[in-house]
Amino acid sequence: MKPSPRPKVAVWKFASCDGCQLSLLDCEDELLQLAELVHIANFMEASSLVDAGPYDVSLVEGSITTEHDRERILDVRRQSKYLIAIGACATSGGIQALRNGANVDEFVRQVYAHPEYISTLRDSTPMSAHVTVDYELYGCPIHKTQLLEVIAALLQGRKPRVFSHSVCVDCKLRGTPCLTVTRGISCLGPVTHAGCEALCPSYGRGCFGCYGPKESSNPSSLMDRLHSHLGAPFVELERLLSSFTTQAAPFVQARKRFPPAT
Amino acid sequence: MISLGGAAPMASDSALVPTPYVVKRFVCENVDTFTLTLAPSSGGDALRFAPGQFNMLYGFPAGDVPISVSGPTWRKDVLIHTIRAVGPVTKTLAQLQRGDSVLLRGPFGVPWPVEQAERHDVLLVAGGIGLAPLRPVLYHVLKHRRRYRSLTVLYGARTPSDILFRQEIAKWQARTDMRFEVTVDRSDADWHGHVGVVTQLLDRIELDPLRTCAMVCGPEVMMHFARLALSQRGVPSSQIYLSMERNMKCGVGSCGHCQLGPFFICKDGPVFEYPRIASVFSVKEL
Amino acid sequence: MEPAGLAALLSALWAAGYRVIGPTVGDGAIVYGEVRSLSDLPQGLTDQQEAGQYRLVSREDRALFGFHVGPHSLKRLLLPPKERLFATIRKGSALSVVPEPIPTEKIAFLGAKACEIQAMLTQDQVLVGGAHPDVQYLARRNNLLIIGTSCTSAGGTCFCTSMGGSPRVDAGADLALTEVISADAHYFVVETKTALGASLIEPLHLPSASVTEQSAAALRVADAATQMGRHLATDGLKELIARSLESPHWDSVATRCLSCANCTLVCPTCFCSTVEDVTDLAGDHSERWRRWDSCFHDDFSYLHGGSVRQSVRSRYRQWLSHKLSTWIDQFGRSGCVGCGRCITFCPVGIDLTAECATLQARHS
Amino acid sequence: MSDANDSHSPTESELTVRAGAKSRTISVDYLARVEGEGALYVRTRGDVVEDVKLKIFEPPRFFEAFLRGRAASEAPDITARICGICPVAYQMSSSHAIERALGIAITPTIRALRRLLYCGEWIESHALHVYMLHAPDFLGYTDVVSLAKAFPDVVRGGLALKKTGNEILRVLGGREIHPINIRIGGFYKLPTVTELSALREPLLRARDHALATVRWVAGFPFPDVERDCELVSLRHPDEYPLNEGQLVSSSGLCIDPSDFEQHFGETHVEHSSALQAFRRSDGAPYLVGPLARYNLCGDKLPELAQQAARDAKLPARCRNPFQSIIVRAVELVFACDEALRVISSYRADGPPFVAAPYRDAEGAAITCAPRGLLYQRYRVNSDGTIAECKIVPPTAQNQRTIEDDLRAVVRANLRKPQAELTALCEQTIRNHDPCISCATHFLRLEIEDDAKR
Ligand SMILES: Cc1cc2nc3c(=O)[nH]c(=O)nc-3n(C[C@H](O)[C@H](O)[C@H](O)COP(=O)(O)OP(=O)(O)OC[C@H]3O[C@@H](n4cnc5c(N)ncnc54)[C@H](O)[C@@H]3O)c2cc1C
Ligand code: SF4
Ligand code: SF4
Ligand code: SF4
Repeated sequence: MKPSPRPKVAVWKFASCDGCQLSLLDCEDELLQLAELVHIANFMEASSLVDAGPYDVSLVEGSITTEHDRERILDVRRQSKYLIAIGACATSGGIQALRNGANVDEFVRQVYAHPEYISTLRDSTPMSAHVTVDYELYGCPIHKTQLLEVIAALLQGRKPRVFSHSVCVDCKLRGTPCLTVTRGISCLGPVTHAGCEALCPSYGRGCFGCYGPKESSNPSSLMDRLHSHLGAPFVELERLLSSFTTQAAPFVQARKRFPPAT
Repeated sequence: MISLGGAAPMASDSALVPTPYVVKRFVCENVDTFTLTLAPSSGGDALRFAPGQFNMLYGFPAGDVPISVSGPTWRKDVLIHTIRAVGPVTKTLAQLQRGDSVLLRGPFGVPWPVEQAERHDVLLVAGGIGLAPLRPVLYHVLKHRRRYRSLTVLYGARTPSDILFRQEIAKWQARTDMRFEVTVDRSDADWHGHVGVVTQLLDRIELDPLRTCAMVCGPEVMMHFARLALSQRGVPSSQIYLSMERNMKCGVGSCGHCQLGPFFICKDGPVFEYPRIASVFSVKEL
Repeated sequence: MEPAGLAALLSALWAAGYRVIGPTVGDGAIVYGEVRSLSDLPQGLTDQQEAGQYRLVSREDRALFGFHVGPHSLKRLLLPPKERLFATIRKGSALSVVPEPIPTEKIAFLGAKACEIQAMLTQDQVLVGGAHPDVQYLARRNNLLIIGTSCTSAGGTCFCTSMGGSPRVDAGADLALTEVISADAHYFVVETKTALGASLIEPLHLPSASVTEQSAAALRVADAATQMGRHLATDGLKELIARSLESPHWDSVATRCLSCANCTLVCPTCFCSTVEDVTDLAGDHSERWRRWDSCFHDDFSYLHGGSVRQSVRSRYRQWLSHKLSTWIDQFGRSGCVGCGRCITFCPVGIDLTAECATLQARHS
Repeated sequence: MSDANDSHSPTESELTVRAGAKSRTISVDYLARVEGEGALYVRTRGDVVEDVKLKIFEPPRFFEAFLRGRAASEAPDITARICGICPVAYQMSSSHAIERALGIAITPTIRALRRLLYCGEWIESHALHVYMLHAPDFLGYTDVVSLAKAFPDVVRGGLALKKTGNEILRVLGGREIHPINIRIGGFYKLPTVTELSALREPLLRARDHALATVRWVAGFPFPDVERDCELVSLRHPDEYPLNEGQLVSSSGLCIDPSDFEQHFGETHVEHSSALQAFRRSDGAPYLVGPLARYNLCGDKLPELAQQAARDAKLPARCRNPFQSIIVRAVELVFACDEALRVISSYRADGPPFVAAPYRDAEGAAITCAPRGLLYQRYRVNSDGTIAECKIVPPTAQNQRTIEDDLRAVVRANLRKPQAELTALCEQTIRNHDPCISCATHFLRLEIEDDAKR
């Protein structure tokens, strides 16, 4: 097989908590090897060395919330062969998308003494709303082994082992008994994208959906059940579906079916 | 009840564990299709197979996929596969060079009915990469030419540049004891042959329906229309054979992926006599 | 046999080099784990099951096996959720393959219910009954000793009798116990089913069960057969399902079904798996792992260009029709043993017996 | 050290030089802020440094606004998302504040585990800063990868140390970033003794490496700088502060954390989407973080850490911000040592969490994030929702002090060439490990010399 030159990798940050790109620095065992396999050409959090684009791979964290960022992502896209959106912010707008639909001006006034200094867009939007995204890695935050897996798969030209099925599958693999069925705990596992290895249920708490919806997610049916069978109030279910991937389409859809809050 | 016990199984007995093979020859057939000639890394004979059977070829480290054997059954030293690079695994295989290793498991599956077809007119209908799994039948019939009546191959490719095995086809077309027709979906300036889908060729050939044994391999829609046309021409369903495709992970009927109604394509197929699958063949999303 | 006898059997098994696995209490359910002493067993506990609901509750007595089935099944042991098949090493252009060693651990499973054993026999057929037996499974199976316990009550979602089964443990077990508990007695009627089972019981010098004891045990098992929480009318069901592939009823299930795969993963007979190749960063070393998969997954039916079963309708249809119809074509028996797990552990309480009844009402 | 100027698009530089509106000092009720991207702006006229701005560009994310109406039980999960580098700090301050509102008293087991959890975050965060972000400054490398070529053992040990911190977070919290096992009143699930004991060996090695690191960084070349400003920290009578204590300052303040807002205010300036804090009595800036903690609570460090500081010739009163790297290394020794202490006395007894009914009430708390104190105040409703909240993170508190540091550094080094001065300024900012993301590797120095115009 033909040896290929070291791919040039860049890491970009938009509105976010830094957690997803920190995952890369949290790969303590692999970091130095990774730096040999790829040329980390632009990673502000880790290095003051900046090589100009174009880049083979751009890892993009965060959501678009300002006009300036909207222009910046276009530029990143132009410079990148592969653009990988990492984390809930970059793939669904993140927690800051709770402002979508709310009165942003009011939010600004609540938080800042000088609203006129703040320039922000009405909505927090994912990368895919602005540019073509080659791959999306879910999670708030992403799982570092999945990030390594995606990078390795890209290097080796194979399909990453990242699955779009439910969190339940990982509970079953681990052997964790279902929290909803055995203890009546509200859990978003059945409608949430796998990736965390069913973490929360293994600690005895219901999934709150931080990896966003699974493929063919059907939260409406689950919400009906949690409400009618476990007596979960709609306000609580509304909050459950409005957290770290609040703008993910199936969650938005399911919320629309709730009766208006009284 | 299943009999358990007996001699303790060996890890290497597993049909799920592949054997290393080495690439002896790599031939580009066209822009996305190539032919690999593989010999066991440990020396010795390659696996025996029957026309229509497939192997699970492992393009390291991407994974393994089912690929039919496209070479002649009598080559003891090598296995020949013709592959279209469409996705991660086949693209990894496409990167191989002479001397590289691949891993292989097989052969698996039910072969084409070359024995039942004896004393029949043999009609092979191929679409795209579907010619590769049928090529061993062609070799077999030509080698045992006298056991068969007429031999006709109808082959459809997307464009002239997609046509596989060009030189071989020219030789086959030059023979008097067989007929080989090629058609393309879209022609170009240099093409003087048929244009149109492969089923149109079916309407143009003469058939002795009751004595015809038809073997069809290609995309599902193409097989659907070919089967319809053959039935309309009076070929009995039981003399029409199709080769089915589904996702496969194990190749031996234990992973569940390739089910089509009651069948495991990997072990009950891929080649099916049409009546066996008639009730499930066109059910959507089955 | 008194509980003390069971304790002696337990120590004898450990002493003979068996790892004993059986019912234990964990995370609010009866799950399978190591059993070192009788106190590891779910004494005095049982489960109440309904569609989408399982609760661990106290019994009035101190029965050790007074439960039905829980979230785990024997397939965890025989076809583990994740298992390595082989490793591949690349040196230059050469690849070498290192197969995973054959498992040798001897396991004794204590407390297998009749449906659990039926399910195991069903999986045997799939995994080692064909031309290419699964060597890992076969080895584990050969190393497994089974001590079954007949059910003396039936759970809210049980319907083994509909599936030709019975609460009584029979073929497939090495030893079969029936627990009898009353105000003044607590004993087990033991039947030896294999020579291996007999060889374990012999050294314990148990008194033989009296006729009264035997009939007390039989009575309780017979009682259980009348208490099934669910029923499935299997007459003509296979054909009905095969005829109803285009039924609008599948659409109705699809509005409720989450395609979460819980039903398939808790089912003791569902055997579908996938493989994944785990590589190091540099790509010189890879491992092939097999793990449970499900026909409810989008990529399960992936072919170049897209999945064959994109709609949830077609995925549920695949599951149900495989369980109850095409499995019979493939293996001459149903893929369902009536344990009810899929009903209990569906987060939205979809009940295959109810779905079949609707289908039957609609199409026959 | 390379000049990062090329990496900026024209739009950004326009933003940076955009004329500023006059700033005014106003205290605000609701805040939301994040660490984020920063830029540095300095204006001089001749020898006079006219303007220094540490600009924080991070787009606003409005946490305080959307926390209103959420369930109080969600606060630890939601506030964690303010910062991926110190999520535990957010989870701890929010939990303590809400527990105070509800009158929840946690058990000694939960208290000890929270200290352990915090140690994990300190180890992870300090190791990140010491090896990956700060040390390269002193030795002239661009990053940890190039540093590793010259000091392979130090870096490998440092990565192992960092991993050990993460491992604590993983066992106790479920994962390293945004742990999921933390709830109001304690934990969802207590770890087993076996799980914690497994951390012992790596922690012993980590502590050794931390000790070696103190010696290593003590040998770095430090510019001779003395900065005199108000230092503020928590102080606890019995231990080095993490979750509890009185709020104390170098000028003698000693108050309950819930009185924080009476003594400290915040203002909004144009060049920052983070709010800047000040002392109310005189409007002066102040400093929080390792240097403040060490100066105010150094006597509470375990003997091993105190000894390491003495061996490193770190004075008990250290006012050189460049030496904060030594302080961080000493705190690493402390965190490993403290983690070992908690683990060795751990019994998995008591409930995993303590609960209490909701009521209309208010509570505030301060805990020690690696970068300094993190204040949170909540008013909760009896239906369990949040009526109002306020969050003051460490970086906002340090922002003005950092600007003052910069002013001093620029004034003393005006003659240095641009690249060198840029590097020095960047280092000055990194001294405080501000959590503006990119840890200020993103900074650009713009020196506008009015006299030359
Ligand atoms: C019996 C049989 C014989 C075949 N013979 C040939 C042949 O001779 N020549 C040829 O070019 N092609 C043949 N195919 C088709 C070939 O298997 C697919 O083109 C191939 O699987 C594509 O894999 P990929 O990774 O390159 O691309 P993609 O289709 O993009 O696949 C992505 C991933 O999906 C999975 N996947 C997709 N399709 C399949 C499948 N059918 N089986 C298993 N996994 C799958 C794999 O894990 C693969 O890595 C045959 C298929 C079958 C079933
Ligand atoms: S269980 Fe759910 S909320 Fe918890 S980590 Fe996984 S996806 Fe996130
Ligand atoms: S289909 Fe349901 S009832 Fe039948 S064996 Fe499987 S889990 Fe049990
Ligand atoms: S039937 Fe129930 S358990 Fe099965 S996939 Fe659908 S929702 Fe999940």
